Amino acid sequence: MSNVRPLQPRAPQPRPYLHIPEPTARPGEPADFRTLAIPEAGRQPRPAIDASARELRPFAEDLIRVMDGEGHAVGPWNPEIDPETLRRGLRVMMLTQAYDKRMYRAQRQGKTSFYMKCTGEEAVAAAQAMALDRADMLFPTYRQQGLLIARDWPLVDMMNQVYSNTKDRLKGRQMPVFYSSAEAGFFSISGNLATQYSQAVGWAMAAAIKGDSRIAAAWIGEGATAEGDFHHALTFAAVYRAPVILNVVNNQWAISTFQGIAGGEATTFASRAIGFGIPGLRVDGNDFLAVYAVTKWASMRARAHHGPTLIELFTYRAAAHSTSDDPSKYRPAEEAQQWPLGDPIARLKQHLISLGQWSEERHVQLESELVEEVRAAGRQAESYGTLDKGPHHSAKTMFEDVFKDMPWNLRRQRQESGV
Amino acid sequence: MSNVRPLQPRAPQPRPYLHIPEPTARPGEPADFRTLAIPEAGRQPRPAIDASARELRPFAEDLIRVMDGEGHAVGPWNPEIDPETLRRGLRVMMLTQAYDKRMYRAQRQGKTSFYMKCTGEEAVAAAQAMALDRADMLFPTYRQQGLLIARDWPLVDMMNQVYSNTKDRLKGRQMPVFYSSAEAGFFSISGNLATQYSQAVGWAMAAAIKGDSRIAAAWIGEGATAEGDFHHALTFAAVYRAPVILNVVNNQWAISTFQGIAGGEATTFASRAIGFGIPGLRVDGNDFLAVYAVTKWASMRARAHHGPTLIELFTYRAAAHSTSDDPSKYRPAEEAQQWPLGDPIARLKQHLISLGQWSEERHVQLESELVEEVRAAGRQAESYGTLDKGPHHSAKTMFEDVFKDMPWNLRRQRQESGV
Amino acid sequence: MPAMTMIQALNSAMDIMLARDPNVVVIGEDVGYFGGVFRCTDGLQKKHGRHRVFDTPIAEAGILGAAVGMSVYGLRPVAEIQFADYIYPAADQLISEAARLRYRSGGEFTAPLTVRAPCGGGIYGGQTHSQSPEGIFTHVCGLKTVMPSNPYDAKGLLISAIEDDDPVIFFEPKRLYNGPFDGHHDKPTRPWAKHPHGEVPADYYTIPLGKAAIARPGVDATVIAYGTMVHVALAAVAESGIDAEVIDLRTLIPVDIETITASVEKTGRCVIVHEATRTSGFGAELSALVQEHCFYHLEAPIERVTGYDTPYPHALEWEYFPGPSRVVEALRRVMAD
Amino acid sequence: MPAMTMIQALNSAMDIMLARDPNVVVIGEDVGYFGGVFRCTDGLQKKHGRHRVFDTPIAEAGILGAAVGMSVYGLRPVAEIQFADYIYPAADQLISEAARLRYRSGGEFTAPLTVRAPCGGGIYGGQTHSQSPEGIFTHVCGLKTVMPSNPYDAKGLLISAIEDDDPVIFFEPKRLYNGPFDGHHDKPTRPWAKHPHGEVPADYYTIPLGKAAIARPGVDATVIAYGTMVHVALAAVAESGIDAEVIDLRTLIPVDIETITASVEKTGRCVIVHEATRTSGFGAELSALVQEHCFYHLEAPIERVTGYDTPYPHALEWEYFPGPSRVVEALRRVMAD
Ligand SMILES: Cc1ncc(C[n+]2csc(CCOP(=O)(O)OP(=O)(O)O)c2C)c(N)n1
Ligand SMILES: Cc1ncc(C[n+]2csc(CCOP(=O)(O)OP(=O)(O)O)c2C)c(N)n1
Ligand SMILES: [Mg+2]
Ligand SMILES: [Mg+2]
Repeated sequence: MSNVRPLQPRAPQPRPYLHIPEPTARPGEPADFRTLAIPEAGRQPRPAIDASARELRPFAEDLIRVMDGEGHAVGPWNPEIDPETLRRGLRVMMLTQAYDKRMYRAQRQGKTSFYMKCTGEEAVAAAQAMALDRADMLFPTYRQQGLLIARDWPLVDMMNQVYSNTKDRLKGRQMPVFYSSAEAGFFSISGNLATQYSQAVGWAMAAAIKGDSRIAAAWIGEGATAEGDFHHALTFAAVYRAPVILNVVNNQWAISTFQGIAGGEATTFASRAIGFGIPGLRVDGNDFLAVYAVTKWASMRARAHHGPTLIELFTYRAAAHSTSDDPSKYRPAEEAQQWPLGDPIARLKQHLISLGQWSEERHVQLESELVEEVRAAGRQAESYGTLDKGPHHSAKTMFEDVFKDMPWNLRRQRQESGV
Repeated sequence: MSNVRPLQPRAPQPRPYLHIPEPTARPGEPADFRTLAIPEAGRQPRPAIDASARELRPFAEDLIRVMDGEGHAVGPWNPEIDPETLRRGLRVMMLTQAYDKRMYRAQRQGKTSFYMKCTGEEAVAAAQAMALDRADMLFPTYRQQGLLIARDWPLVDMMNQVYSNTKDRLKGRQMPVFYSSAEAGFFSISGNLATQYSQAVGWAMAAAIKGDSRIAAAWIGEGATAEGDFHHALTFAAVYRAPVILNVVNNQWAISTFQGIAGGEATTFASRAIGFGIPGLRVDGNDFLAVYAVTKWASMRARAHHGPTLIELFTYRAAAHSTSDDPSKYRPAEEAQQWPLGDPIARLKQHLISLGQWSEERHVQLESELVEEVRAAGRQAESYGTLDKGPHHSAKTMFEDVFKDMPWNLRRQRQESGV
Repeated sequence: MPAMTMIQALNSAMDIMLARDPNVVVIGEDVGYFGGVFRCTDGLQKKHGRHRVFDTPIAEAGILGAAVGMSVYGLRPVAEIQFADYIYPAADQLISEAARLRYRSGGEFTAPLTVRAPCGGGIYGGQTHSQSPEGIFTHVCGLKTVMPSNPYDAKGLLISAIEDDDPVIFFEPKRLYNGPFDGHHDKPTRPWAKHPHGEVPADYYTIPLGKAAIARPGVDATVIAYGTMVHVALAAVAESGIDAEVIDLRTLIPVDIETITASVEKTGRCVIVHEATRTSGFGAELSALVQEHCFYHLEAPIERVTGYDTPYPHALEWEYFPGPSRVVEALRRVMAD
Repeated sequence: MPAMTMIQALNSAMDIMLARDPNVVVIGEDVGYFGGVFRCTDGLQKKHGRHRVFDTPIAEAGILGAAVGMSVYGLRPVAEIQFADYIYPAADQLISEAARLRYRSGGEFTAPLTVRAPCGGGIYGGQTHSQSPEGIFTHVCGLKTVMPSNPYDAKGLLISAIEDDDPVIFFEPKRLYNGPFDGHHDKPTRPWAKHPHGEVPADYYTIPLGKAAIARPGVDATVIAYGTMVHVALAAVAESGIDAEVIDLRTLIPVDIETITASVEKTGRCVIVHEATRTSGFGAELSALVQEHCFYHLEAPIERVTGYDTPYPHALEWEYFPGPSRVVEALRRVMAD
């Protein structure tokens, strides 16, 4: 042990005045949403798709809501979706939830290393995927598994990825939930936050260069908006008026830090767009109808060459960040249940029931059908292997796809590895 | 020559609809500033320093101006500076210009490798340095040499840096104009654009942690605001309410690209701040009084713990980007002369004359005094060496200051180099 | 002496430095109230206050940009990058700024900051939670690079890093956080409490930067390793029956050339082991240095045992990991020649 | 064949590829109307249109992020980073994204983009306009790294890079833009028109990636170099009177191990030359490879002649630059042993 020095007495220090944002409540304290201003549903006007970004400014601090407390669709943003489509939306959200539950359990059973749920945020992916065209390109984060489900992507394929089994198209290379599917128009999830955001803008620029009518949509968590890529995406989207929808999923938490640490204390995330001359629309993220309507509006705007839109989806991450996380360490246990915007599934269910297009009985029945559907898929996927028990892709595949053609060093390393 | 392939016939392509911003005029065309909306001087209200960012929103698209067409100071932003200080401001700007002229010539004469003028932007550094406290810390770009001049930093020392001579405190390591002076509170200029912006915020955070009353000020060009560091600076400044002034010098050009390529077509750069809940004030950058007043206001706001302010200084880069640049290749030759906001030196001169505190004669006399002052400094600096003729610091110094203590590899390399 | 895990040892180092030096601040994503996703800063905010230990936005470049500015003010920031894989967004602030500031300002401005970053694989983290990017930073003049292999060293080196007047990047092999790991992933994990280097003084002490340790003396061959690979090398040496000397570099830059040279001159045979991908990894520099300094002592080609030149795969993690058997093979090869 | 400078040759490569392949786009700071600060894209926007060649905001990470997205769409972006020194802000998009996309998506998504970046010193650019950061990128699996030494190669290699289905980082030694440069900075500069490799076919042709060239055959020693250092090496060989073989790597990754091995097996002596800083530069990898492949042929320690481990200084540029005399000394040392 070298250089032992005496402890220096601390000089008296002037009082610090750095502001450190703190959430309204911490573990042990009651959840506190008093400062959340939630406007009444139906009160927000619906502007023309070619409205100027300047005209649209008030939307960045408003909250577009369609479903009222009784589940009635009210106001100009009511997308007037037919009941069949609504039921499909409900089904997508419920299937996402059933899928999440099973895969979470599978991780707990040791069948894979990691899992991330989107509990409470199901409306985001479901409504947005449904409002977009099937050919539009999606640049999601790890919390939009619902996009694949809404695009009818086989659950078995998703599970194969989570299990890194022999049928995993990603050959066991990626961590669970980092899905990728060119066919589904679902871009490969990166472990590095925010990178997809400027990539989506680049894709949209390419589409515009080619005179293509397809658009891109990107998602980012409110926490990750602090990354530079968020800024680059907005800058490029604004400069070139790229046909892209830039979604910020504000689920209030980024692992252990509340949205104030991401810069949401003094303003909204939708407001970020204003600084670039991009419209920023804030929407009740747990209101399927509102999310659908706003996304449709933004997609029409983009397709009509009026440029990008940023949508802040105001929601709540009801579950842990991931299977590695324990939210009871940093937020009140009951915060999720007390989230003032409720649960997206319950709200759409109520709406459908209020329309006479759904019932408690059908709901319960669908729930068990979906559990069965997921269970069947799970069995099939597990028959192709799980992370813990295998089988996996052969070790040979580890050396493939680094480059299109394998260079000498990888050929030699593969050989030395004995596979 | 391998793989010669036939040229493929191009398939007919749909019309691209990517928007590519273009300036109003290119070489050979007349300068065109018709789209510039310049409000009348004195019309902008002066808010309280603790006004909320939301209240301050209109300022992001306005243009704070104090001097009217006749050089009279009008309106609530009139800083009411005493004539002595005004004359000092004029002197700083004129000295900056005289210094620029000589060093530009020195480069052309081969005495150094590179030089950058701030012609047309002299008011930015002069007024801002004078509005700040001497102890405040400055994080400039290469175009705020005026800050050093305003802080009475010896011209000889600046020239020593430009000449990389034996008295260059930076030991000939940095390119010309990348000044650095701890004593002057002037942070080392980096070649990498934008990096100083988040550093300034970090410095301000440190000051706040320590309960220090000093604040930081940073500068960035409008072009460089596209870098991620700009975003990080605004995010951190907003989150921690750091006592910092974030200046964007919008001089319309970033080398060959006009401010539309940086994202200034649809909105102003001051607007960027709004998205973070930071006030963004746009000011006539060629109006010494307005720049002084706005900077003073922001410094009082920061010192009173009301957090950061972004100031967009609207000006024009009248000279080439650097001695390596030829603006006649990308913009109308007469654009600079036709810049509607005029020349900052001429405008302050007119103001002083209108106050009866200055005259053409005194102006001409001061001009020649300053030329003489610069010439004397130049002679002295050249006596310590120039880049082309030397002498320089000894080659030994090349191996120093990589680390505080020289590690073995550098000791050995120095030895091998034979110095 | 108390037994500590590497997490506790790192926590203790920061705790002590926060108490000793009012200019030390600890910042990073989730490091404040929560205490870090690996719990390395657990309890520090509560003890030292919210102005000394606090959460940052998710922006690695912002964190290091702010840290450089804080350094310029006179603080000594200790910044956590949540995973070493996420340091790339901050590359410019680290390479162009922190590492160059002393030089470019003629010594007037400095950046005495410490960047902590968990690195390495072995926890099924896949390609973006398993990387060992130290090689890149060893190429950056003006940066010091450290990677401890045990709790005792971790604490002493981290204190030295925080006290160092130059920027230090401090890589923490996350697979070692809770116990030593020799690559035998199928054997039960051991706790640090049962390892001699898990005994860590509660008080202040330092281990100087730039000094390697002999993890195991030997005469037949030299194994140069750092971080997790020290344990793998020790296991391999034991299994091979070859009396090899194992050097634990501890500091990569500045590298302890004397210890390396003395050992290879003695043994004449050298195996270099790291977890990072092979091509242009720090093993390349070590190999070059060894042959430059010990050419006439070398009796066999220097061997490199490293991660393959591919991303770190999720499911095939153990096929990828350069475990003891690959080191044994390399040892056998250098002995055979 | 027309005489071309390296600038003209690069311009011609992009011009041809813009015409041949409607998916090629050229983007970067100042590359559009103005034609680039080094004029490499001069006239391309006018000829191919504003949607094929256009200016970007000053955000290297944004440029490469957008380029990755364009690649995913199906374009082949050629992105200019104005100086290699400014590539660090884009490190994450290059390392974590472009280089990893094929692997992580099981081959479904790829990023066939080309990043052009002027590198190297010799123009009094100081530490932020003179760097040679290629070593860092050679450590990144999934990236190809190229550096030409003359106009003929520059054109053929750039066309290959653009056509390559993997991301390629293409470093252009800016000191060679207008003429060959052998390190004798005090001698008059020569134009490419007087150099045999300044003769460049006007039409399409390619030089395959991964294949080195023998810039000068020889039997007594091998000098491995790339970029500007090829000319320095040739000058040094001429001045030394030693009959050394000079290898111009052209592509660093994948490196042409066969050409290297064949040469060193023949000569038994090897000098590696690069302008980048020494520690963990690409020379370290080359040294490691040579000793791994040719250990029993080596008759003397491999020498590295490189930039010193300091930033590139402005005034002392020529003291820093690894010029012919340093190469001559190294050649003498390898011959003496
Ligand atoms: C560049 C980078 N930095 C840090 C991380 C570690 N990390 C993973 S998720 C996460 C929180 C993200 O929060 P948010 O963006 O709000 O998304 P959410 O998880 O709430 O959906 C962090 C810090 C990362 N993956 N990448
Ligand atoms: C990271 C980085 N990218 C690119 C450059 C090259 N560069 C130097 S100055 C400049 C233009 C900057 O324009 P602006 O920010 O508007 O400042 P101005 O020169 O107008 O004062 C560019 C692109 C650089 N120095 N650093
Ligand atoms: Mg979140
Ligand atoms: Mg500018």
